[in-house]
Amino acid sequence: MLEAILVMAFGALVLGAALGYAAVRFRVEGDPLVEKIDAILPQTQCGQCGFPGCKPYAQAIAKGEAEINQCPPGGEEGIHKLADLLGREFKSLSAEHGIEKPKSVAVIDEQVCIGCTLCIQACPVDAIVGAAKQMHTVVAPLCTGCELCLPPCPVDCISMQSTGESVENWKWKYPVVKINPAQREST
Amino acid sequence: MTSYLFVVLGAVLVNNVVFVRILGLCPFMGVSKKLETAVGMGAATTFVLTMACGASFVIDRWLLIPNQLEYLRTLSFIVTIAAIVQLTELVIQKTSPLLHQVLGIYLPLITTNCAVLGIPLLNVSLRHNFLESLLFGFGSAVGFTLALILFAGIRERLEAADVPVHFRGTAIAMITAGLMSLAFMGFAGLDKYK
Amino acid sequence: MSEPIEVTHRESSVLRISVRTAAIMLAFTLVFTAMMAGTYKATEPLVAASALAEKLRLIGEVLPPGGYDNDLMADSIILPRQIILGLDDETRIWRARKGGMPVALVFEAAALDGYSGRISLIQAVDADGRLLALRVTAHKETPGLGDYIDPKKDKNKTRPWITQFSNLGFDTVPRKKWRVKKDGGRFDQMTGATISARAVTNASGRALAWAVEHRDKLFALPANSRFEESKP
Amino acid sequence: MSALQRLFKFHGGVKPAYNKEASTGLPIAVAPTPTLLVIPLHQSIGGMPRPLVKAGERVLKGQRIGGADGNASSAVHASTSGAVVAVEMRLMPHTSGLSALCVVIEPDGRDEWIARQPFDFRKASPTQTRDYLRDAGVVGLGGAVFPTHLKLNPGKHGKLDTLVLNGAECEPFITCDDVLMRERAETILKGAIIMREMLSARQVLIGIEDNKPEAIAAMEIAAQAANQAAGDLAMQVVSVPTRYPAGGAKQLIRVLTGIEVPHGKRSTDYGVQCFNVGTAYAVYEAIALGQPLISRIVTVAGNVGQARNYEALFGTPMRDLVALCDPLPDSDRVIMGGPMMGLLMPGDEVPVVKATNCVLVGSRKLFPPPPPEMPCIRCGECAKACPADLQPFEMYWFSRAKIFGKAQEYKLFDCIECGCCAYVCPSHIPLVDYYRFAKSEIWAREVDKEAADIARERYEFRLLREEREKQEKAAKLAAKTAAGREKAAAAIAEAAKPAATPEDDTKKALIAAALERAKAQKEQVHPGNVSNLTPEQEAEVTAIEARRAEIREMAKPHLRQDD
Amino acid sequence: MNNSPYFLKPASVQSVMLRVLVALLPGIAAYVWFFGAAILVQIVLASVTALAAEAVMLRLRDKPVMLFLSDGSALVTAWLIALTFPSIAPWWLTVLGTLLAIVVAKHLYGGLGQNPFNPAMVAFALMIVAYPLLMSQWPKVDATDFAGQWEAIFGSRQILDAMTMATPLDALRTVLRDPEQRAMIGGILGSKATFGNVGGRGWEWIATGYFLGGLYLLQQRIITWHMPTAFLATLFVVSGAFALYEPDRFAGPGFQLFTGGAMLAAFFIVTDPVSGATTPRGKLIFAAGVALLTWIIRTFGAYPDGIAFAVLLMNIATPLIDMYTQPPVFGHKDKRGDSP
Amino acid sequence: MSAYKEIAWNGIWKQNTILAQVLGLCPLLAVSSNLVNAVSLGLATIVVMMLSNFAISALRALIPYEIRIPVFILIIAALVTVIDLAFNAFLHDMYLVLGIFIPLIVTNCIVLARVEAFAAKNGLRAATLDGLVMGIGFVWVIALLGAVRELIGQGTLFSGIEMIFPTLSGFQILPVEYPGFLIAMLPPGAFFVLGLLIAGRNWLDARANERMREQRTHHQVEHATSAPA
Ligand SMILES: Cc1cc2nc3c(=O)[nH]c(=O)nc-3n(C[C@H](O)[C@H](O)[C@H](O)COP(=O)(O)O)c2cc1C
Ligand SMILES: Cc1cc2nc3c(=O)[nH]c(=O)nc-3n(C[C@H](O)[C@H](O)[C@H](O)COP(=O)(O)O)c2cc1C
Ligand SMILES: Cc1cc2nc3c(=O)[nH]c(=O)nc-3n(C[C@H](O)[C@H](O)[C@H](O)COP(=O)(O)O)c2cc1C
Ligand SMILES: Cc1cc2nc3c(=O)[nH]c(=O)nc-3n(C[C@H](O)[C@H](O)[C@H](O)CO)c2cc1C
Ligand code: SF4
Ligand code: SF4
Ligand code: SF4
Ligand code: SF4
Ligand code: FES
Repeated sequence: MLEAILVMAFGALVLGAALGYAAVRFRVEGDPLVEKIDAILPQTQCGQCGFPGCKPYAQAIAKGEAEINQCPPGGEEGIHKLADLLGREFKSLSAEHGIEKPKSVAVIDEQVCIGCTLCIQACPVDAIVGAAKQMHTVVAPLCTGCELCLPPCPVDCISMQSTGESVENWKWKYPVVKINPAQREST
Repeated sequence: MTSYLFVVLGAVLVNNVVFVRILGLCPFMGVSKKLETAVGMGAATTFVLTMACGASFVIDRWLLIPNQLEYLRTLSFIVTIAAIVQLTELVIQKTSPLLHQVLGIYLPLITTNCAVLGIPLLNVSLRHNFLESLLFGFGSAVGFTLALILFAGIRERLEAADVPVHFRGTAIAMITAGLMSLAFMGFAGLDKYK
Repeated sequence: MSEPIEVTHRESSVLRISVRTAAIMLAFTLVFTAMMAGTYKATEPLVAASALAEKLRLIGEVLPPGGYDNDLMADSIILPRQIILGLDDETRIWRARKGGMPVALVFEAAALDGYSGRISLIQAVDADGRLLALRVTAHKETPGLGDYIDPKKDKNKTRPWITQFSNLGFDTVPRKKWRVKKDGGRFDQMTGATISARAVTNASGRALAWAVEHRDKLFALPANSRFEESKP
Repeated sequence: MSALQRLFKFHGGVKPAYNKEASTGLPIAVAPTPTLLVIPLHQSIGGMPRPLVKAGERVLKGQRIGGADGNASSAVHASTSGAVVAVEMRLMPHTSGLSALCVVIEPDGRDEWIARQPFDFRKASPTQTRDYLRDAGVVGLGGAVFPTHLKLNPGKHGKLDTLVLNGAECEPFITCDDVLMRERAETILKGAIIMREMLSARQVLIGIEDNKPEAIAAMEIAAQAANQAAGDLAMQVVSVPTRYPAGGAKQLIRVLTGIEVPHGKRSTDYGVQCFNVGTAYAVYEAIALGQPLISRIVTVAGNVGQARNYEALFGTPMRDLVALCDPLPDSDRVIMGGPMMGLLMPGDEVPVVKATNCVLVGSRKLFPPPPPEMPCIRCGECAKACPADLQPFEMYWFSRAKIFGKAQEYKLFDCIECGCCAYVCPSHIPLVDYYRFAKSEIWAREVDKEAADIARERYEFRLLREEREKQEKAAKLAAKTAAGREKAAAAIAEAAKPAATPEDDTKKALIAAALERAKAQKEQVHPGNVSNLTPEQEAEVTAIEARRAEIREMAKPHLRQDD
Repeated sequence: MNNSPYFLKPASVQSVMLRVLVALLPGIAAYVWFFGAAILVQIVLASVTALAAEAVMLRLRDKPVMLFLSDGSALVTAWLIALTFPSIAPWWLTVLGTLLAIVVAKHLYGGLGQNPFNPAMVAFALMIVAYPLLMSQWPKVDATDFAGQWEAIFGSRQILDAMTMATPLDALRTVLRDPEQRAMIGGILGSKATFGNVGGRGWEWIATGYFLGGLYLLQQRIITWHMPTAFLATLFVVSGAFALYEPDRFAGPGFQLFTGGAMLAAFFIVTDPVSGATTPRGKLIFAAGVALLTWIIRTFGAYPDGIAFAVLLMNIATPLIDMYTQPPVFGHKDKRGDSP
Repeated sequence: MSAYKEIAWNGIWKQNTILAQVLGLCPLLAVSSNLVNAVSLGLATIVVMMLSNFAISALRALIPYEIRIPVFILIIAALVTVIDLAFNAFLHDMYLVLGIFIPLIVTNCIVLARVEAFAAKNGLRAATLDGLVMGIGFVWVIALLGAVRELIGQGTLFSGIEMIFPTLSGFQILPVEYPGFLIAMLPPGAFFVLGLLIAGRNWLDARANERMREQRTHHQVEHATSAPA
């Protein structure tokens, strides 16, 4: 009995001291995982995931506090990438956070706009230019299509227009296959 | 000399930890989705398991047996292993940040690998001497790594296969593991040949 | 869980933290080791008794209790490692006597060449050099294939395979015929699992031969002494 | 002569039925000018040319109607004289069936040229010559329509070893180069001489597949004449084994010189450059005759009664060409190019463009629908056929499952889309379609990723600004309660003045660079709705930008903490 | 309407598989000649089971049944199963093996073209592990009594002893392993010299049949030279070297190549395009690996013929072999396939 | 659902250690070649899980974060050893059957996973319940696995029960002539059967989802038709 306690006590002292020392000395600062997750998120900054932007959502995923299927703009594609990165199982997009929509940009009806600047304040990427009491304009290539500027507009002059197909951005379609359904789509 | 070779080869192929001894399955299933991570996990496990075998041999031979404390074996082994993992992390972080970047994330996962306790215990029951213990630990870990890497290779290909819906993911991975262990049964008897 | 501690880390010195964790670790270890050690001490006699009972039960399987009248546990000798018997540990040989006359030797042996390695045996050899009975005490043979060597698993309940060795000696089955039929001997094997049967048969043959060779010396040695191979 | 040339082999390739005889029976004919020409502005690789004419204007034949947008672009010209009816979106000769900006010209029948002047390239600097060719709209006529002036640059060594003229014409049905070589060999070589001088090439190798003996003979005679005139042996006609795709630039270069030009590398760095024979012809016309590129030889073949080569003006509807050749009644499609690589046209009204080497009329009988696609059995036939030494089935395996990263690991972008793999596949898998799909998805993703990066930078910047503003407000408030307005200003100045340390500076520089990049990107993609602003609006925008710049300055000290 | 290319070479999976079946015929003919018609019964049993299982699985997985049934791949699997199982195995053994091959090894992975393991070899390995006895009762040479064989397959197996014998491979192993018999190679292999009796009487002729079929496959360019050559050469060299070293303990290359499933494996089994390596270097490594493992398992292992396990073991390594033996892509030759 | 009910449902189905979390595979596969062994190990595991969850939940306030893992392991290992010794002393017959499995429980990652993920953060009652139901989740899976493997492997159920209850004996379910299917009893069989079980769970889950979706759309339709009125 005494030997047992002595032997174990000796071990415990050594280990405890070493571990305590290690824990303090080598605590890992920062989290590269967040950066990796953030790199996958589409940066629409729309908040549909339930977090105020993509970075906070990335932090939540890294901490294990959020599921990976809450970002509608990222779509199934994004979820697959997150699942790969984190080694989790794929889950289809959570319906309560919205649905995948074709990419679109905001357009301000210049006739109606009263120049209230409310949309400028709402836009997370500063894609709207204009000043108080002047007509505002959306800089289309900067607009992420987050729709955050729609609700604040007092005269409802902002609408979303889908960015159509042109010869430049046209994509070859998935070959029409009768036998092998698209792997990822059917899950 | 050849007997040492047999210890290693036997542990790698004939009595493969995963397929024959059925140890270390959780990381085997969990960390084999990508080849890259499988290699990292394998390397980290190899290091830790070899260390663990050496350390547990010393503890068993010099502390437990002389004091007739064999009943503390499980306890002292596993606590030692947990500490080795954390200390390893400390050491490589200090000495080789590069290695730490590669292996760091796998180290905490290793302690969830029951092979890390199982192999040192097997060492005791197989009455290995110190060198044999080390080699057995090393061989088993190499066997684990081999299994993990081969499995990851297949899983990367399987990911694109037209597997029936309900079997996608873990289910087909299990069946694949079954077929792999079937294949490893082909090695049966090799360790008895003299 | 991590937040509250992080704050403390910033301020306290590394040394203090180390000492503190070491102390807590020590406390836990002391408590739980004490608990274990206590349990161990408390159960030690019971465990020893159980182990003894188990031994007796096994002996009982190969040697009917009615056949002897001495205290087997007291009348035993130490058998150092015997390679020939497949034993790599010290074991004991129990000597059964009736009215002081030697009746039987009970000892362990092992076949190392089973399909899945070691098969442990216990057997009783009577004073005339006959194998009274043989039992498998531990094995790892394939369930459903090689495990018929254990009568509990043998599908033939009326005449389990292992009982065919009972009461045989080299007088009835010559040493050369003490093999499975497949190897030209006298004992049956289950087709498809010859290896297990061959291992047990050959090991029992070796054990019997060894017992026959040394039986006089074995009976003669004083209790609790060590058996030493006499060098010819 | 060709016997002297040591030939190399390229891996893979296939031998489909050639079907070339039908269209070589008759000489080149000039296709009649149609009633309406639809000339797309974007006809070559590179930037989209700006329209230089408006509806209602009159244009002359050869007049520039689309100006090159930057150097990596090529001009477009009116194919005949007439009135510009419209500058509008019209259906493009492109599989997508989408429209793009076209200049629609109603010919006046007078075919009145602009003033044509030969260009003395020997007097001009190389850059001037290249600019001239760019404005003459000369692009590769071998199919890829890459601006020729960009390729006529000898690269870092200032001279080349070999200029390869590509007369292989390996695609079935197509014979436009064949007849051009038969009928106008001398002119082609005159063009080649100009190119050779511009590139300072030691020798000119003219590769022709050995199933075109007439063309080889004609070119051989012309080459000898040219060599005699020059007094050297620089021009050599080499007959190469007939095997598709021997005409692929990389394959032909490999066969003639043994050099393999890797994907993404300039062939001039390896001492060779390759041009189509038609391109050489066009160069001659542009330089020696002052005629911009307004027409080309087009093979009309396939499901027609009389296949033939026509010299057609750009903008001629394909329908008009097809009509000249007695199309058979069961024709059901028009393909631009050959059966291996050609593009399915959305209709037969699309115009002939610089890339149109062939108008192939198809039918169910001629090109039956492929049998149902089976799974890949990894038989390796495709790998045996692939001239790029790829593993097509691996690229397919991952493209099909949309695991694009893996597909790229198998060098998806080295695939030249020659179609050999799909041609031989026993499982009838439309392999090339999978590669096209995967490639365009990957490109789209790059674009998305760039957009996301910009959005991230802007968002983080905005957060910073908001934080800054909050502090500013707080400071103001504090200052107000504490003392007068002057002091508040001082407080702001205090807060804005960072304790700059050396390591901060590098960080700052990095961030500034990032912001700079974002700005540059923004300018590059200058949108219409910004460029069309009224002066007042522009002033507003400038003001806002100025404010932003200010805030950016103020935010700098905080970047460190946040990181 | 489809995109380019607009016309295709006339080739199909079906014609590939049919030619593989044709190539098996010479071997089957020799089999019937020496061991009786039982093998034909097994082929029918396996074929019917395979087609039925395939149809059911296709139905369950919602795939076009007729299209896939007619591709012939299930038949190839079935025939190979029949040819590797003992021809007098009880009917249910063949049926069970085929069922597991088609359902587990093939369709759970997505069917044709997707299976990482060779289905026929999965069947063999599963069955030899589960029923080692039944899987090692082979008919006696020249015992071509069909009624008796029929009885063995469908009826009682009491009569078996009269008609079975150990295969040469089995005989060699058992006898060589028993230290007390002190047997030598020379004494074990039969006596009636035919072909030189290199692989056991009868067996060498079947192997020759497979060899001829294999040449046909090569001529038809269905398989490439890499796999058969690497397989046979490796087996030859390894067994040859050991036989030279200790001729009494190790059988020579003639025996190894012409006995058991070696020839069948060389041309029909290692060459399975789906589960084997695909790059030229990969094919060499794969087939050489199978040969080496086969020899090791035959010589030192617990199972009579190691081919099935060897194939499965190399199947496991196939993705990695393929990955690391990519031929250099056009223009990337000096860098061994790495893009600059 | 009440908190306790949810804990129970999680343990038994939704977060099932084996089918959902894929943890604790080694003892599961190694010891499930027949029903009796499987259930025995399962029961022993329940006991350990309950006790360790209880102990750690009770002591959690005292355990510093950085050495929590070694301390957890210490506690679990100590508990397992105590249980092992107790079995040996007081339930010797049972020990002979279970004996070799009990030390295996230490290496079962489920125990540590639950301790870390649940017991260290929850109250006594919830933690003990969690240990119980997680254990039950483990038991039913291992029992099912054991039953299937034993039945397919040798056509019996409960063979070997006489070692625990000498008066009982196993059942021959399939006819005695059934040749058995050895694979089922060997490691490959363990993987196969578990793979099938997981696929079965996927199927059930998919079906339940389908049902729920149907119900919801049904609901919505009803809603929509009644709304305009
Ligand atoms: C199933 C499971 C088993 C674990 N087993 C161990 C173990 O045996 N030893 C150990 O130190 N940690 C073990 N852990 C803890 C984690 O691996 C890891 O140490 C923890 O999550 C974070 O580690 P940290 O101490 O570095 O913060 C286990 C965790 C899980 C989920
Ligand atoms: C998975 C497996 C397990 C086996 N287990 C045993 C066993 O436990 N005991 C045994 O004697 N043979 C076992 N064998 C069979 C041997 O490999 C060998 O075939 C047999 O013992 C030879 O017997 P025979 O000479 O009667 O055919 C097993 C075979 C396999 C495939
Ligand atoms: C598969 C393939 C086949 C080609 N065949 C020809 C051909 O037969 N003749 C030709 O001039 N260009 C052919 N090309 C285009 C050449 O690769 C290359 O673009 C052209 O020769 C360059 O000359 P250019 O710039 O003058 O067009 C082919 C390209 C590919 C990818
Ligand atoms: C040359 C060749 C060899 C084949 N060998 C096998 C074989 O060994 N085993 C098998 O199950 N199928 C074989 N097949 C058939 C087919 O490839 C196999 O069923 C697939 O593995 C099923 O996906 C072969 C086919 C060909 C063309
Ligand atoms: S939902 Fe919106 S804010 Fe959230 S991660 Fe996706 S894009 Fe970013
Ligand atoms: S303009 Fe509107 S839709 Fe576009 S990014 Fe800004 S807030 Fe979002
Ligand atoms: S040719 Fe077709 S079936 Fe053969 S490997 Fe290539 S893609 Fe697969
Ligand atoms: S299309 Fe691409 S992959 Fe196919 S053969 Fe041509 S180059 Fe190779
Ligand atoms: S129980 Fe999880 S690794 Fe063994």
